[in-house]
Amino acid sequence: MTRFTFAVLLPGLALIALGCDLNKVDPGGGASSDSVVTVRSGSAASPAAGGDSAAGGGATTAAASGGAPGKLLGTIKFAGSPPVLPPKATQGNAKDPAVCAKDGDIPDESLLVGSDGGLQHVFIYLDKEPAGATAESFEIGVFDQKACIFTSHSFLALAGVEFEVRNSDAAAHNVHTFPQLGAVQNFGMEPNSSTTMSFNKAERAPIQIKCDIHPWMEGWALILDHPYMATTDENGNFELPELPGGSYNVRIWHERGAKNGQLERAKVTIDGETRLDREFPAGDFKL
Amino acid sequence: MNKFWPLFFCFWPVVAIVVFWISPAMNWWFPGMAMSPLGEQIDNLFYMILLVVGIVFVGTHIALGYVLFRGVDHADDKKSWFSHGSHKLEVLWSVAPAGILLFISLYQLEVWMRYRVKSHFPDDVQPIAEVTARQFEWRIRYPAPGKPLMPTPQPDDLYTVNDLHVPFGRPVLIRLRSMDVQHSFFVPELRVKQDAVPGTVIPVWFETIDEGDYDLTCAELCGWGHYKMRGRVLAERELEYQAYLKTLQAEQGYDGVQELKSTGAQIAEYSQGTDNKTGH
Amino acid sequence: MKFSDTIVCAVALLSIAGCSSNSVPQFETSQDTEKLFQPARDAVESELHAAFGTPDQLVVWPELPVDFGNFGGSIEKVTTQGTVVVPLSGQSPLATADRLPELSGAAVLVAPSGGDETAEDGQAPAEKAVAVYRVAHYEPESKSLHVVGDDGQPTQISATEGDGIQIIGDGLQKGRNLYLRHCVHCHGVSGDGDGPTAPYLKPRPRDYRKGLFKFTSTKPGIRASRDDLFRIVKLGVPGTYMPSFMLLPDDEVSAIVEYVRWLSMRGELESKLVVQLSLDFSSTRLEDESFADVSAEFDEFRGSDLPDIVSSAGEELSVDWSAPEDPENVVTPKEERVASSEESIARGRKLFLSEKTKCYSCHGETGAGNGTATETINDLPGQPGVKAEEPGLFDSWGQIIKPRNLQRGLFRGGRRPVDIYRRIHSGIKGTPMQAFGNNLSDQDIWDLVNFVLNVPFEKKTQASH
Amino acid sequence: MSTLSPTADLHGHGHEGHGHHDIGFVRKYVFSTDHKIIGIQFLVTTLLMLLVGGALALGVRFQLAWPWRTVPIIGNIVFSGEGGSMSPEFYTMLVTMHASVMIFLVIIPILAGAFGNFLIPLMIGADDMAFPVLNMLSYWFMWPAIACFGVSFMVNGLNAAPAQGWTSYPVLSALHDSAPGAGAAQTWWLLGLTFVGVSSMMGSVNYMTTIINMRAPGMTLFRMPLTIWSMFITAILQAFALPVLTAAGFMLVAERVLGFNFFVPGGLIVNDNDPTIGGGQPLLWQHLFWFYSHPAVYIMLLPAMGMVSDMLAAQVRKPIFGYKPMVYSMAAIAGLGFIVWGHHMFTSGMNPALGMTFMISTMMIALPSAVKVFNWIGTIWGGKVRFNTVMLNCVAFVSMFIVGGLSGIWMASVPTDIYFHDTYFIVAHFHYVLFGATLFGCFGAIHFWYPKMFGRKMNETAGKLHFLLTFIGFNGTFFPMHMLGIAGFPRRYADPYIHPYMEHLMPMNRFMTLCAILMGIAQFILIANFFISYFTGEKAGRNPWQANGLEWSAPSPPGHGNFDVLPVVYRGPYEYSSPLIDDRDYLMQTDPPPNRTTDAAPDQDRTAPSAEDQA
Repeated sequence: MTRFTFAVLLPGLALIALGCDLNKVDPGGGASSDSVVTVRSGSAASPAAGGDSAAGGGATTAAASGGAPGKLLGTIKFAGSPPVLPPKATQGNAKDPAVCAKDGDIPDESLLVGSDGGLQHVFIYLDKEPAGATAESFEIGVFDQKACIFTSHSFLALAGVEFEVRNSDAAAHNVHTFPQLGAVQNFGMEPNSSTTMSFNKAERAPIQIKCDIHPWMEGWALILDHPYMATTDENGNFELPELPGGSYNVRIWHERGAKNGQLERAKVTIDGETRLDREFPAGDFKL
Repeated sequence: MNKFWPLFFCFWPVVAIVVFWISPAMNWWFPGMAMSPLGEQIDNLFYMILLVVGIVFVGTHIALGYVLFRGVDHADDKKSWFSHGSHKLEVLWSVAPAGILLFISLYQLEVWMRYRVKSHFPDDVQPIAEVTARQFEWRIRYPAPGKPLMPTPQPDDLYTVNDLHVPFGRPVLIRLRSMDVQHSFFVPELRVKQDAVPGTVIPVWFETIDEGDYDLTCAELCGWGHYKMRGRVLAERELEYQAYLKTLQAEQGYDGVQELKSTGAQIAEYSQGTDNKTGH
Repeated sequence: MKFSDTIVCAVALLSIAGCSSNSVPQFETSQDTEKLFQPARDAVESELHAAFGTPDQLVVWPELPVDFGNFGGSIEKVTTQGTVVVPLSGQSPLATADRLPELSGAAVLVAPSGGDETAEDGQAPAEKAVAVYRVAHYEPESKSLHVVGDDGQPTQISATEGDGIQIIGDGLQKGRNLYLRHCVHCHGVSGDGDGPTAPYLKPRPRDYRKGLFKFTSTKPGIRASRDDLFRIVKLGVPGTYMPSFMLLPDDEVSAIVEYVRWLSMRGELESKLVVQLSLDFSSTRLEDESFADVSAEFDEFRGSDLPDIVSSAGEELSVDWSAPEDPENVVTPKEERVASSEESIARGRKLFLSEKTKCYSCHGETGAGNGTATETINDLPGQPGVKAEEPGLFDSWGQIIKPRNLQRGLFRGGRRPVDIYRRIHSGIKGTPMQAFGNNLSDQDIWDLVNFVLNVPFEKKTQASH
Repeated sequence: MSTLSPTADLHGHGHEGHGHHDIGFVRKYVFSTDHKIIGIQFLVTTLLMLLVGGALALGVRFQLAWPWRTVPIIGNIVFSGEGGSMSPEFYTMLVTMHASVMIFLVIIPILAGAFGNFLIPLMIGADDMAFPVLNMLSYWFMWPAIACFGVSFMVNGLNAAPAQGWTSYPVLSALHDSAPGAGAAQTWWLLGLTFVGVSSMMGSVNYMTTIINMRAPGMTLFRMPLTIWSMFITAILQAFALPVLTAAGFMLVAERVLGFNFFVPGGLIVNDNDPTIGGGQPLLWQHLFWFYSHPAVYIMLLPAMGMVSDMLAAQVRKPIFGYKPMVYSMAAIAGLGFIVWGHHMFTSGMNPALGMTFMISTMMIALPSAVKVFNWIGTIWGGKVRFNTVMLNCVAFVSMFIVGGLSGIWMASVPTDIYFHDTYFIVAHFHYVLFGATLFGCFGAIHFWYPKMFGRKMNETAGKLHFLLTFIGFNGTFFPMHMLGIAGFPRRYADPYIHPYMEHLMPMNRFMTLCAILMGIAQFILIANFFISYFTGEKAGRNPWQANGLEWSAPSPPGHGNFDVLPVVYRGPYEYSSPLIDDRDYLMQTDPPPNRTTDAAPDQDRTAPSAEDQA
């Protein structure tokens, strides 16, 4: 019996010892490594030129058999009665009361609906520059901070192009960007100063800009490498530069859009001056 | 066969003794010689006790083995030896161990006093650094070169981590603190160990008899990273030590514009000024 | 026999235990990727796998500026099939001559003619076609290199004199092994700062996948340099659970740093791809569209655009991660530090409390890190309009972040004047700490530095007055 | 009888009942008030816990042998993302819970709970404990303790189970943020500790009362078996030491839950929190804790000493060598045990003068231990030794206890302790005492009294095999720990090998781990033997070992009330090979004296009636 038991026992132990020692991966093992290193297959294949061609979205470029070139313009509306948003800071008890909200509360600009339902600060843009587009020069506005509000709340810029940033307040601000692809920027603006900045990469969607000193200060900027973008005015009207005829995917984006901000990816066929009028129910928004 | 078990019980002590015997050769022994005078005394004490213990161990096991063997022989006897014990023996084996134990305890009182009792510290010992243990590293604060170590941080203090430089050949004292939980300052080669108790500053003195770097570890469970607290005590010549402080000072004052002097340059510079002053 | 039966069972049990299959660490998919439409998610994962592999099967993407401890040289003569004479030289601190005999199995890149330009950095020439082999073995004395095919089969090496040879070193594996031993518990296998120990630590361990590191010597918008990461690993981050690895040998630390950079690049590639896909291929689309339609559209996208996106993302990565090594992008003061004096400190305090900088609004009038900004309730990061429950500022990782309490005299990014200068000059990346470099003069910044370094002793001086 | 036994009316019949009485299964076997059932319940529970603690220990050993490798079985479940390699806090948890389970749920209950309960009434000739209901409660208070420990595993996940060491020193154990395991789990752990305390306290009160009041006629104090003496002394130790630990535990709970400030000093910055406020003193805990936990070491040892004395005498057919010195030395150990706790704190920075006094007292406590060892050897001397499982375990007990005792001298001498404190030398030391001595004693006791518990003997072959494997595995596991300790290998290190001076010790650790696995396997043999023998073991009569104790005059297993007739004691328990009789070499305590002149008759007034019963 004893002999038999040993016969069973000892091989078992050997097995255990073996099993424990046969481990493939040895995290503890410092220098020793059984891990394979392979070179990425086709790594040598020369990649497409053009560093940041933020292509995507299956945006079909202009079809050759297009109609006449023309502008794309239209109106974006908020269907139904918009909710009343409380002001972000009230007069008197905001930070730096001498400067901020000194003549009136600071409104919440994240959903500004005009008298006839026109929705302000909606971004309308194309992913790619259409082939054969005659891109006229695009004027980037001044990014200003006035009365502790970013103006404009919705801002358009071209990647790699410098533009002016101004602080018209008697208080210091800082410009803190939250890009998805480009480099984060966060610099201070001393009172009544002006400087220039630029975004190093085109984005896929508008990005947030904040001021950490005045937490309510918030703006949105769309950075592309082509000028085919626009934002809606207080009546919800927008106008895109002249486009070659053909069909496009046009993104309609608002900061409160329910699906990553995107309200719709509209298929539009440009044939002369084309209108794109949309009305979005409250359900399409994060409220 | 009926002698198997007595043999078995004699066999294992032999193995034990053999293992102890070969351990130093197999490097299953102290991490190097004791590199501090106190450490040497501790080692001597260890070997002294080892001798006593060894004798007792061998003796008792020989006795045990003997009685077991005899037990086998008696197996066929009708009865065992009917004895309730021997008063003489009882007295003998109570008094003898008592003597030995008393001797041991008195023998090493002095080491303990020198190690811990403030009044028995070396006279010329000066605090050279404050070592603050925290999860899971040793933060070290030196005074600026030429200044004494203040109980509270000073603007010109020098800071480093896990790397305690000390001059060898003279007793040095560190003030041991803890920033969070209890740790223990353990330098095996120096045979130094002292808990860092939160809320108290404990003076620890030691003297290294030769230059070299000695591992510093934590010996009191201080959390999940207990084992990560790897530091070292680097004993170097007085000259290098002073120069090290100088480089540390320069490094600490580094403003990215003016460049840093190498340690070598520091030594050279320092030795010109002070080689007549320093004995080492 | 009952007992032996029991014993057999016991042994069987423990044998199984002993020999239980040893699983290997796995990279985790980020939550953003999880939100994608399933085929899109698969695409992202397969791209990542192609570009970076798994922890035990690392993939080298030669375009990336990662130091693999490569060896390089140009062929002197091609002897027999699969054997060439080439003097190999290390191209990085990780590639030391003593590793030469241990190269067996390493990947070999052969770049026809003028491959010597590869010797500058660890990158293979992108334009030229590169043949891939593996080292059978290398004899340093005779300089003869025996190679086999990538599949391990004997093969003809197609190369001529002067071709550039590059051998991918094992620096990355070394880094990986050390990472899995020293770092993984907190920073996680994929560098997502979510290892098993992470949930109990404040602040949370760094999530590398944004390619964002807080304490750098580089200008705003530039990644962390190797030196920065090296310094952090060596010195730790005082006041956090990032301990000092002071006593790890330098080459081990460099190896870890390389692996961390590699992990960051992997994470960045993932997030870049997700950004490209999330607008059009988020799983929410299935709510009102059929799977077939979306997947049809995705297949088209995958065929037409994805390869470009990946390769251009790779190029961006190589550009972004080479930039910090360029001295141009390192912040160096122009003027020497202003000696710390009563006046300088006073000027510094004035600046600290001024409207110009508004330091006090976060760090508080006494520098205790309790400014008003820490009491205001902010929107949750990334979801405007949604208020956080607790007041305080957020960092880019979505964690509440405390402005430094300067009175404690703990400086996470280092206590040298230049460190604090850099914090003020180019801010702390990924945090509300902003860059003042463009509206403060060196003089001003040094005054602030002197003030900040003096804050821990302020209270005493004030008390004495 | 009923005049003697306050419990007689409680179970409603005299001593002559043989267990056949109409109470349901639950009252009889689950919530039983019968000391034998309770003892067996304790025994089975603790054997179960032994397996749990052993499994935890194997986890520790695995990490030390193959650091960060895939942990068998659980690795892929708990740490799938990391490829199954455990996290450091999980390791510290293993260390902590192994110690907690082994000490509080195995060793203390198996000695006092299992054997104390089963043996005391049988050996002193009582029909049950003084307070049977209290006795039952003392068992059923083990389960809340076990439950609390269980909850502490689950409450915030395996990764965050208690991991502050079984000593759970503050500040680590006092602040919720100081470690993953210092959250709610730590509070549950402390509650569990308290329940164990309550359970042991009930036991000790019971034992003292029973031993003082319920001895059979003629059972004078110095006719008591050494087992009873040891149980008696242990009970006293517990009664005096335990309240301190309980108080300390409550203080720590109060500190953690109600924000009291006993142990945490001010100004500590833990986990990036604001500095702590308060003027606590961490050393206070250490003093309170060790004031219990050092005597606890003897609580965990003395009963084994007593039982081994009895078993040895029976197996060598010889009176115990120096009965009274044995008793006195046990008393001395107990007495000195109260004034040596400071030797756990030599490096803690307490007043060095205290260090000296504690050092001397600690040295002195080695003396009675030595005396006992010599007496055991003397007992074997000249006996006709039966080399059965019981004997082997007893000899192992003596031999291991010698090692554990001798290595203790290094701990007692302060300067060497400075070096050995919290290294593996300590680990080796207390494992030789607590496992090497106590557990081998228990294994012997299980084999020795099993026939009395279940009426059958345990299988000898399996017993010997179990002993052999355990002994080899044990020494293979723990003897090298001395070397590790000398090499300065600290305790509780998840990955010691990041320190260069320990790298070369990994092979040794692998060897130790293999031996530990061997030991683990061996325990399955014991368990198997224990349960299988219940059905297949060779039937044992009343006195299978031809031993002298009172318990052997009762039927096996004894019915309810233990003895058919009230036993009367005529002599001490160790009259083996007495020359008074020739036909056999043992003379039971109940055997009437062959000729009345030699043996003092028991005093008349107490035993008159039962003396007539005898006649």
